Amino acid sequence: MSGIPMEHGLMVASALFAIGLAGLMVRRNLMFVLMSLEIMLNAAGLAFIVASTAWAEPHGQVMYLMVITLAAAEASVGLALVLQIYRHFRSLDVDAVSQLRG
Amino acid sequence: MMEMTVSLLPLTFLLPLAGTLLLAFSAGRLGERGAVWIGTGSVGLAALVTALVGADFALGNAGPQTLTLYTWIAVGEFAPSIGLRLDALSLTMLSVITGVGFLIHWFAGWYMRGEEGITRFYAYMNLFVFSMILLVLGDNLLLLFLGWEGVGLCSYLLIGYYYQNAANGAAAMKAFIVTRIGDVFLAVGLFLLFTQFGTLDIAELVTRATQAWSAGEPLAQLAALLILGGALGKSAQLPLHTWLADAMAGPTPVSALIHAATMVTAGVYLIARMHGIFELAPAVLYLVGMIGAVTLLMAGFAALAQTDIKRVLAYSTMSQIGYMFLALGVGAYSAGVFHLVTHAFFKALLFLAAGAVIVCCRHEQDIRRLGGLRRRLPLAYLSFVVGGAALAALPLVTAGFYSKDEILWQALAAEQQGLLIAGLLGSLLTGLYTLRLIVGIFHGEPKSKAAENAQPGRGPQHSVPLLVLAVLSTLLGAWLRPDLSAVFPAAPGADAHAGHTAVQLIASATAIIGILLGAWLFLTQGPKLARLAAEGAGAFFWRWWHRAFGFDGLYDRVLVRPFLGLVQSLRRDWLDAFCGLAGQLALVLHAGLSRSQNGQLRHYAIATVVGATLMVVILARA
Amino acid sequence: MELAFYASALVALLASLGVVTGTNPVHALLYLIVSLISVALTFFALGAPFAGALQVIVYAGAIMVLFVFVVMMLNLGSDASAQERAWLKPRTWVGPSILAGLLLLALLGTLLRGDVARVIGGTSIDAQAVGGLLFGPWLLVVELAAMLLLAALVTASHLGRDAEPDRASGGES
Amino acid sequence: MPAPLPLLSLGPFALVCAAAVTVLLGIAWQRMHTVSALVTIVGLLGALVLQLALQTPDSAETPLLVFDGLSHFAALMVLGSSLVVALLSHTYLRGYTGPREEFYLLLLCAAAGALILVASQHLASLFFGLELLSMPLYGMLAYRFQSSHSLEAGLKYLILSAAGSAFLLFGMALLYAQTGALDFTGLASEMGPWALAGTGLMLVGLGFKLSIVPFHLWTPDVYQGGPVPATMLLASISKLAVFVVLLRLVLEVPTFRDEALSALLAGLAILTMIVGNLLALRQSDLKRLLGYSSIAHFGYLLVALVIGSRFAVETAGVYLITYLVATLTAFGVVTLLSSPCRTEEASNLEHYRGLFWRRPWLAAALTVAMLSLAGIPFTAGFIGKFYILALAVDAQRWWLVAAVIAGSAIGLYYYLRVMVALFLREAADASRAGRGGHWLNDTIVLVLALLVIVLGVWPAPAVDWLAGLNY
Repeated sequence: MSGIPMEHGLMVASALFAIGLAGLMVRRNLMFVLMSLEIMLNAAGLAFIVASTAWAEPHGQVMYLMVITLAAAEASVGLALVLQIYRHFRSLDVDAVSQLRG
Repeated sequence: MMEMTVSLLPLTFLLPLAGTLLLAFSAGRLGERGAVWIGTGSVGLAALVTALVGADFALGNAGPQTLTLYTWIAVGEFAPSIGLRLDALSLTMLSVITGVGFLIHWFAGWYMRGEEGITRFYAYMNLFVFSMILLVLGDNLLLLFLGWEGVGLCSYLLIGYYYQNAANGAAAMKAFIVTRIGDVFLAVGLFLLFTQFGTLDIAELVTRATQAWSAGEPLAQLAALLILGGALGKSAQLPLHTWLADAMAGPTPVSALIHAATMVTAGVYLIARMHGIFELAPAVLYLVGMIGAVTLLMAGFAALAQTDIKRVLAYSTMSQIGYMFLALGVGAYSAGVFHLVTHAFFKALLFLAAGAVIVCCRHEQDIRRLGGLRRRLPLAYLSFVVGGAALAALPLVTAGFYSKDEILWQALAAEQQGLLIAGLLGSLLTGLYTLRLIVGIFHGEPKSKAAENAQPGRGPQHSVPLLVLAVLSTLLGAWLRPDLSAVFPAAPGADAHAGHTAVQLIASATAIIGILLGAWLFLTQGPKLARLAAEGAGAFFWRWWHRAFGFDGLYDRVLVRPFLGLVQSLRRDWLDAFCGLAGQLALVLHAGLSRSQNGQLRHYAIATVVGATLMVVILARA
Repeated sequence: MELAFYASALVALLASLGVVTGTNPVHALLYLIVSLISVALTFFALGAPFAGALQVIVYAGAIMVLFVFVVMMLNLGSDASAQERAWLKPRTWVGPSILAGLLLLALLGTLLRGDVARVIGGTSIDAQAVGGLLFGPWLLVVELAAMLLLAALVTASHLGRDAEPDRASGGES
Repeated sequence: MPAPLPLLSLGPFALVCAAAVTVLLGIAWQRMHTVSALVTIVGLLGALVLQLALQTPDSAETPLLVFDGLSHFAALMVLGSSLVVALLSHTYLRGYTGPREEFYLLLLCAAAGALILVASQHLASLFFGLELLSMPLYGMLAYRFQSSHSLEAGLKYLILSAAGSAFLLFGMALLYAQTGALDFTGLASEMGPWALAGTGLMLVGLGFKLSIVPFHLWTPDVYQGGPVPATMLLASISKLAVFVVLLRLVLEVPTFRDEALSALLAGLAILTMIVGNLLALRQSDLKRLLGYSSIAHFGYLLVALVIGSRFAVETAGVYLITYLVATLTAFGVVTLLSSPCRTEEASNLEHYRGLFWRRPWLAAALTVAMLSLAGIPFTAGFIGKFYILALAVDAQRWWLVAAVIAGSAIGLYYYLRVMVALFLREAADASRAGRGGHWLNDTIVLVLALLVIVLGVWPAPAVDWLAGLNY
């Protein structure tokens, strides 16, 4: 069997990353923004796993572990914040949260 | 043990600085008493430190030295060190500043009683003392210039102290601008010296200059001329003298401290300190003497025709500084500084006494509306008599006699007969205007209600400073003559003695004649003089002298108005537009960029991604 | 193995697109879960079973449950869907898509020019290797993770409090 | 490898974590604001003392961390700044009606993260240090969630910072894919297109935290919206720690010294200086103004990064000290004036009109801070700017020199505006005097202001100390 070239794995990760990024830039609903962020983080995790398996050594997997730790932490804080924002603004529109400017 | 006192030297300026800060940030919570205590106390302590250091210096425990505090920043070759220079000259100046300064601060507590903003007053005064000490102690041009600008600023602030009156503000502005003209010359001169010799250290600079330049070198002439410009502005000598008389708008203790005893003599100090440069420019040195001579005569005549006590004293100050410049011009630096010291004593005394009169007569300072006060204000009278005698150089018993006599003798020894004659003539004038002042205030009949009801000042705050200064203005003050032989080259008359006695006799005679003539004229011939001054040629001279030879009008016509006209006509031109362009551009860019800060999270994210794309594209090149 | 990788990668990409372009929050969440599980499958295919398992348990399990809770709490249903359709005009997509595409192109170009000719041959790295590293020289990281989670916990619990908006400080809205 | 030494070097970090756990236990047992503050202060102080005592002549290493002169210096700065923030937070939070103890817990976590970050020599510790630093900041910025401004600041920072983290992580993954290593020495072994692209993406993440143009847009909003102590922490330790780790990357990893990257960074530095200063020009909100000013200051600091010599490290150290002291002073004054948390913060310049006539000492401290930030001689800021200029001139990077000078010139205008406002005669509304507050707080701010002056007048000891550190 020929195996999977490392570039291909990284390309998939890049594509996932770009999709998440587009979502971040376009979406106004905060829930979707957070989901886009999860996709981006997951893409980074995928890239680590690809590199780790390609080099056949475990460091990348530990990094992946850290990525999901961060993802979990960020999701919990982000969602708490979203709840609070919903209470305050009665909306999840990210564009509405723009009192600070100038 | 001996090093200990010298290491206290920084305290002399740190204490007044601390006083300034405390006063400035008390926000009026200290009250009048507290302000007076802090303001006076800090200078008093500085005077104490000065006395300690001075005692060690006099006893030979501590020689002339440079006290390097530290190096400010050392990056590459630029490593300015902050150091204090202790020698006979700086110690003399320091003693005058802290000693006389302390007495004036003390007296001001009485003078300023009940005034609004006394905290502000003392904060400025302490700041002034701080800057002045920095000026005289600094061993490098940086500190000197810092102090130089500092005293200018304080002078400005204090002249405009009663800022509610617009005229006072104008006087302050005038002083600031006129001295600033001199400061520009000075700054250019200092830059010139720095670029030539690459050091900021004064002693080093003068040494290098004497090695590199021969006497009469054009660059040396230029440097000396530029420094002279600065000195002329600060010391109110022709042609930059017009601000001093107007500066009398400030409170009288300010006039005593800044515009008589210390700041205005900074020019004398500067030339004395940089004498090495002036020695290389004999023509400029000669010019110094000439300017001094002309100023002393001009100011003498002007003093004769003033009606405001303080303006008389202001012109007299100009005239006396003229004597100092004369001394410098003939190379008798030591004599010049000696006169600086005695002048500080007796002029401070006269100003404080004038202040006492002014307060006791409810701020009446017109001679024509005073009179007959000698019984009501005996202490002020005594002070005026002693101070006036010293000013007029009454032979043998006054301090002023010894210093002025020295100057005249050195002028003769340097074979500058013209200067000698000017000095003698000035001496005659001094006697005249002094007597006119004293007679006008204290003799005859009171000419106003204020003068009739004058109440003498009481308390040690009022009396002690006057008495101490009065003592210092007599023969005793002359005994305090500093020994400056280590700092300056020998004066022209150091070895010669021929004619010294003759000069002394002639000088004494002129002074006495001046005084007697004055006494006769003003005590007995008052009405006649008044008639003389009112008509014909007399009126012309009176008005001419009263306006101090019309320099103000001249400058107004020749400089100020054309300048304003020029400004007016250039108001909207392309040059101005070009200079404003940078500001306009900044504002336009600001407005444009501010729109990027629209508060929209998504736009921020887009900007981030643009940056990221840029980074990857640039970095992932071939 | 290769086939599994490419197939699940394709599913992941499509599902992610579904998340980003979707209008119904619940559907989007489901797409996200699909995407995450597909990525987990690629992990298995690449030979990282431990990571794959974690991805399913932690990501698709725990984190997504959080999202579902919030969607339910805020009752985001068809109303939100209509709102999303109003917001998501094609015009809003143009710029960001081009930008993301540019970045992707730059990345892909770089990746193709890479000189690390390595091929993933299916040697699997098991949990033991990861654990040995984690609790050996990288022990500090575990401590840091603990602190990080603590900070997140405290933040989330503080922000999750129910409190009336402070009218005095409500800003100028 | 000498085992005990690294353990001891980890002492300050351990102490800070222990303090955090103690505060947590305290919250669980009984809420006591002052006790929590005290535990925090004692913990930070202990860590500071320990760090001071740790001046080892040789650097110690663990697989993830390195303890050398640079990390020693940075750790001291981090602990000192956190201490100041903790002390001032107590006053600030007294007026807060909600639970207050969590704030200290988050503060300690952030300080621990910064301590790890400055000693990182491995991507894992870099990443986790950074996250441990940022995660508490989300909470701290949104701490006053009753206020919409605070919420907005927290949200903006969270979303953008998470995006930044994603960039950082993806960049790390690319670097890892290229080299197969995660430690800085391992990263240095290979160069290639992947590594370069990874470097670029990492710079996006780090540049975001340092608010380098074009990643700067969040800064003013977050500065303005967050509670002052949180903003203060963001402006001080967050920026310092990220800068230090970036400096270390530049020094140790060749891809970060790549020629094109260096040119790009130089361009960004110029942009950052100019844009930051221009944006602040007519700003009427002091906290926003300080945000813009911090953008500009990190533009100046980038100069040191671009040049990247040994002297550059010293320069960066000098500049960081001066920046920190002045920034803490300025924010300290803002904190003290904003203390009662019920009302909106004293953020608008209007609040500062005529401050001198109400609180002369605070006004003086703010003046000193502004003078220093503007780089006026005889304040700390001048020394820092002088070093930057000397460095740029020495390296003959004339464009950078010109930008520093132009930026400073623009900066002068808005710093002066703030100063002028302080000394104007009081506006009609004197009710905002904000009197009161513990004398200790005023003292802290005044000591900081004094430090600004002392550093400006007598910088030699600090500079010598920095030059003597080994890295």
